[in-house]
Amino acid sequence: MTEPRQSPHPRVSREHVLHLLTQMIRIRRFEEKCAELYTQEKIRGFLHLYIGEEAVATGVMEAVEPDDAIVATYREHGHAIVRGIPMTKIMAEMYGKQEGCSRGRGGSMHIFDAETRFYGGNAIVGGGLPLAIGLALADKMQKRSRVTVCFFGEGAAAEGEFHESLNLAALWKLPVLFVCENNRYAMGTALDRSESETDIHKKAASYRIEARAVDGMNVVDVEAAAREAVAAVRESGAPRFLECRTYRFRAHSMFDAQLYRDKAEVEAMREQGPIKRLTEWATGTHFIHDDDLERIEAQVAREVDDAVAFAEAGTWEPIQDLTRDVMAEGPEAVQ
Amino acid sequence: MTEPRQSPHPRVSREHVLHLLTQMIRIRRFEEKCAELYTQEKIRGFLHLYIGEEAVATGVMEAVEPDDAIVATYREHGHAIVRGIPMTKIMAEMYGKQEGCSRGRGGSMHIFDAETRFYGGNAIVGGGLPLAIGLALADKMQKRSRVTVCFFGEGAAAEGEFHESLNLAALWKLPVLFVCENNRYAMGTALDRSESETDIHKKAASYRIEARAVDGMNVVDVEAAAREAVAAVRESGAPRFLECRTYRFRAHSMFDAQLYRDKAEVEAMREQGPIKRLTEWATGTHFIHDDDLERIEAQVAREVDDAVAFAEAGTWEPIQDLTRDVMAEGPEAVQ
Amino acid sequence: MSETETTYREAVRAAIREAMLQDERVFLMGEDVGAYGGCYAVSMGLLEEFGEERIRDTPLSESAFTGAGIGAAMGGMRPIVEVMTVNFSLLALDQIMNTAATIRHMSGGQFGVPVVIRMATGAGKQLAAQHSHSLEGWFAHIPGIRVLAPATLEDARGMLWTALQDPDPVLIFENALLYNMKGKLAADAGPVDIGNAAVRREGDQVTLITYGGSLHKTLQAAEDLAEQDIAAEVIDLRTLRPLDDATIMASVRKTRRAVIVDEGWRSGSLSAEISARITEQAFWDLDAPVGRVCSVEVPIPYPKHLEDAAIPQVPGIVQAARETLGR
Amino acid sequence: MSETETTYREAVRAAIREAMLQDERVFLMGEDVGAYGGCYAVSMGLLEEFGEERIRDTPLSESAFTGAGIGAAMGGMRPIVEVMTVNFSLLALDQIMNTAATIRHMSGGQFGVPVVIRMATGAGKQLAAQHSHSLEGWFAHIPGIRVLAPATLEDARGMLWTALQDPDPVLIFENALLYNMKGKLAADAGPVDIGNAAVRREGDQVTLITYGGSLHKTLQAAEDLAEQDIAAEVIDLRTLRPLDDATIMASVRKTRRAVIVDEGWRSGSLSAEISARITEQAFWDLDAPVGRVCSVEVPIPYPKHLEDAAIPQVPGIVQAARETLGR
Ligand SMILES: Cc1ncc(C[n+]2csc(CCOP(=O)(O)OP(=O)(O)O)c2C)c(N)n1
Ligand SMILES: Cc1ncc(C[n+]2csc(CCOP(=O)(O)OP(=O)(O)O)c2C)c(N)n1
Ligand SMILES: [Mg+2]
Ligand SMILES: [Mg+2]
Repeated sequence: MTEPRQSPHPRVSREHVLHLLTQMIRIRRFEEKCAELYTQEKIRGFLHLYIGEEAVATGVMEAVEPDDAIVATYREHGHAIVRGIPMTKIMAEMYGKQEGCSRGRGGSMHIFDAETRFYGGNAIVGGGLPLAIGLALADKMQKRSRVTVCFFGEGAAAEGEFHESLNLAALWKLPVLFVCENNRYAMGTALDRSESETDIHKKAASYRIEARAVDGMNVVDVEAAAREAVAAVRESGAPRFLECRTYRFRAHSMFDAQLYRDKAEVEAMREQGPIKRLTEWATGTHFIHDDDLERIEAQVAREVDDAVAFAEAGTWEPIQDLTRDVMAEGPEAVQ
Repeated sequence: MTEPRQSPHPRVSREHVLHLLTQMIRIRRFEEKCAELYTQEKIRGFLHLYIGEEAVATGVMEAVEPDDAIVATYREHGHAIVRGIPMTKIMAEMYGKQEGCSRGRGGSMHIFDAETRFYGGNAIVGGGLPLAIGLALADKMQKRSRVTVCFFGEGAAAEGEFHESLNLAALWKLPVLFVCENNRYAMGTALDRSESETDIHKKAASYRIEARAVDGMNVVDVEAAAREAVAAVRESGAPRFLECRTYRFRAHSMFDAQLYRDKAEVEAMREQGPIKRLTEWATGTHFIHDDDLERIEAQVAREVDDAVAFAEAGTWEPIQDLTRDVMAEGPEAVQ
Repeated sequence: MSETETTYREAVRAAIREAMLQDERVFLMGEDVGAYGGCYAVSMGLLEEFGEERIRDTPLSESAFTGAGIGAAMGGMRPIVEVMTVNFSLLALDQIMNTAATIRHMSGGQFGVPVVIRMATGAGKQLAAQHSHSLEGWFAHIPGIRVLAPATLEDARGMLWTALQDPDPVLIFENALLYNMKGKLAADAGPVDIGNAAVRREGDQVTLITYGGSLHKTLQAAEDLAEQDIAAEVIDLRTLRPLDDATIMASVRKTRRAVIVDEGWRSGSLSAEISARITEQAFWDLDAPVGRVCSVEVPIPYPKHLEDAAIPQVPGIVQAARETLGR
Repeated sequence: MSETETTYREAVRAAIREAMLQDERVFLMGEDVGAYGGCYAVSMGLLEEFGEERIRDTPLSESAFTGAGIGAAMGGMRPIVEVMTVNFSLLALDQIMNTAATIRHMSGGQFGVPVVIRMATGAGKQLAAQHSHSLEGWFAHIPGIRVLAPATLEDARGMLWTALQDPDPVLIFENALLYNMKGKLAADAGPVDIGNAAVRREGDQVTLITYGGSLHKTLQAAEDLAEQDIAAEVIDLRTLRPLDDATIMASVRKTRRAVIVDEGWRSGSLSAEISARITEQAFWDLDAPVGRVCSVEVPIPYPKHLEDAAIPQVPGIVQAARETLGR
């Protein structure tokens, strides 16, 4: 993190600070609960926590409209929550219950939601980028001024699909905002062990895409940068690139011994955690108070509890439905 | 071709000019004969002519040592010829005769030659780049100071493998010289219709690879640039990137109506043809004379005639050998 | 009904043209489909008629533009993605298998991918090892997609529209050797069903099952067999996924003998699946083991005599059919 | 002979370690093989022992690093490329099929590609649609490569070295569910042949043919069948390409009945090829149609009950075996 530590923008309203804080705390507490449920074997498979990176999804999502599209990765609980998918449906999905937003079939890595135009939950690294290109192409061809926001990790920047997709977006002038969540590691591979040019946003120049890096631990900065970028995309129809420098506090997934980084590094980053920083600044300036925090925590705790209760009460999809939706059925289908 | 038209470097010896001219004429006459043989159906399948681009292979090949490796594309007759594979064996390959350098199995697109370390003849666009990375990696790991020269068209720059390979080469500091033969078209797709950034060599910056563009119609310039680049690669062990701006005078392959470009454009480029330019300069300055040219042409005509005779006299591989070499056989093989 | 003389190439072009005219959500995208006119000249003239937006040339980026087709389909368009040839489709396979084929199921039915992906396939043009794959039967392994192999002018003309109506991804494989095939087509030829195999020739002594480029060789073999007083029935699968078991089994139960002709490499080709299904569903009706005529398991070589030896040919089909009859 | 208690994971690691020690041309390369220790902890500790050059972490660039392995093999090294899991191998398939598998033949025998490409495969860990593929049987379609599926500790320990001696590309598929499998291994366990299938259990009433992750379920099914007085023979294919027909047919001729158990999606799985071959080579010896127990043709869902329902399980195998006996 070479970026200087910036303080949150002073011109945000109290309500907005409370809102941003609430969003980040919703993600944090939801995921802490998920980690707990994982040890209880309520949640299985892979579980990739976003803890530490909440400012990115939170800040970016402030900038998008309801009919914009979101394409995310397997580390997408946070994005789903702040996008507005009910936590109940997300938690039910984590359990694999049919009340989940993907009918329970996807689990943690495959959150989909048509209502909020949430296009996954894509678990092949780099695989979401072409999809985002296509969604934006459809908007362009249908002359809709919607924006597609595509999240991916810095590890994805090494994939060929990153290169091909950025070129297409710029060549065809497509309304995509690329958001690189640079948390410095791809599983156990540190950025400088996977990229000869570690300034990821500089790569956008190869495609003549305007790009910038922002302190991804500062939600206010992320929001400001995202607002500017989304407005530019919507206005020009052309792509933009935003690198958010952030950090993952937890293991890559639940099977990670974290041999590849120092505990001290993690601790130091925790000190700059997005929730901690915003809280300290806003309470330090008496912008918000301890009872605000208590209220938020209580409200989020209820939301998480409700989500767990909903998931627990959920039902398993009957086995006879296993092959349903492999292909369309019913009137839609073609013989 | 935005590059200013430069005149060949004045400090080349007469012998060397004659040599370069001979090499380019060898390619030219060989391919003109191939085109003729194609209409006679002696050569079949795809035939991609290098006519107009001879300065690139000729200039670059001057810079490499016998134990360096060459990786080329399906438009590789020129490279094979100036690399030193006997024209007889190349022509037999074009015919599909077993006296051909690939036993006749590959034809025009798949010239291979172990003796000169010529690793194809790769017909999947972009597919040769990872191969080149691997050859260079082997050299590095075995502490040999060999260079791998990898040729590809500007169309390949859009492929994911371009991106992945350049990053690997730089990240691992591998001795590869990437030579982009920018002939402005990928089949019928003009460069500005396939790349948002049309200055291909600029893309190398994304990987921190040193790069430059050179007038690919000027063999002396190409040679100078290649010598500098190969020396740097051999010295540093790190990759370099050379964009050679050139032009294909003929159709992409024998099935191309060339609807995508003006005849006038082609004519204008022919005026700057690499053979024409070198000849005009060298005769204009009385550096070489008409009888030199006549001698070269006569000698090349004999070489081409011999190659055709060799190919004609060649034999077909027996059908019972069809499955030979799918896997290794004999003592090498594993049961 | 009036007929016109046409070619397979023109039939595909007419189908694309009609789809573009009928539905403005349809567009064609791929390498050299526009300015060049298509690597096999299928889309020649369409750029002039429909413009660059809808006849969209792409860079050499198979994965991204196939994925873009998938995304555009999810975004409400009806893209026809042309992956020049099957040989390059491996670069797009991740998008096809991991995105297009999975999204409906893994999203719990929320999203579908109504994309059509066309590509040329097959050997026979002396294009050597990297340009001669026949992988359509191999693609048919993937759940969540439909795989078509039009072998006739009617199907070249009619399958595309039906495929575009399909809410799921459809892959259409056009055997490159067929593009020049001439024949007559009804002036009002239009959409055809894509759910059934077709009996292209009736017979009651042996069933020859095939698809795509091998159909015409198989029909020729049936002709040759007829001269030897063997009445072969020829089934054109048309759709490789899902397979039309009913048509296959009805024929095999009648003839009690079957040979599958498949240009794919033998091991793991579609012919294996068909043989296995016949065993499962009609074993007790068989009078002879099911035969297979496939490509030799070798990268296809350039010289004509070797290429011919590598892929199914009429004499081999005749011989395999005779063997099932013990002749 | 002394034995040690070990796991499949440790056996693979021991094999890699031994190869690195014995032959300095050998190196391991792939995503997270080094600092992370391997996504399934297979290479844990090797970075410390052998250093970054030889335990080489790669960026997320499946196509380029697989291609780099191919090139390095041609350049005289003996790379072991780890493509984390089969699910990501589609991104490297062009390099495997169009380069590694073709170069020896299309260069007229001048160049060979002695690379080993390892990957984890299989479902069963609730990883959902994009992380649960079983494609090893599908890869076995490709001429020019060898495909291995070690299912036992001995094979996990012994196949790698033999594969590294092979002058051609060898793909090794390790079923991810096996990594934790415990058992005893001879202290001097070493290289094993990779040319033959193994009879893992003898029996004379029905032959159960399988490989990889399904071997243990199949052995369990054979055990259950024994309790029902049915003597099943179990064949572990070990090598999926080329198939060892001799071992299969010898068993089927003895038992006259066969069931193939294959975790691949049913249509076009390796089971189809084996069924077709049995039909071709042993039709007259069969007393019942060849049966198949495969995965349901569906993107594998996340919930355990649905995933279990999607892939072969012991009761299904038992039932299929009984059916061949008319019980
Ligand atoms: C194509 C592909 N290769 C490998 C993997 C396995 N894998 C899952 S996440 C991951 C690291 C990705 O890192 P990054 O893009 O930085 O995202 P982060 O996990 O840090 O959010 C890897 C290697 C995968 N899912 N897809
Ligand atoms: C992956 C792949 N896609 C498509 C093709 C078909 N194709 C062959 S050459 C070519 C154009 C390549 O252009 P460029 O790289 O500029 O090389 P040039 O032919 O101009 O020398 C195309 C599209 C191919 N061979 N491989
Ligand atoms: Mg990361
Ligand atoms: Mg070009």
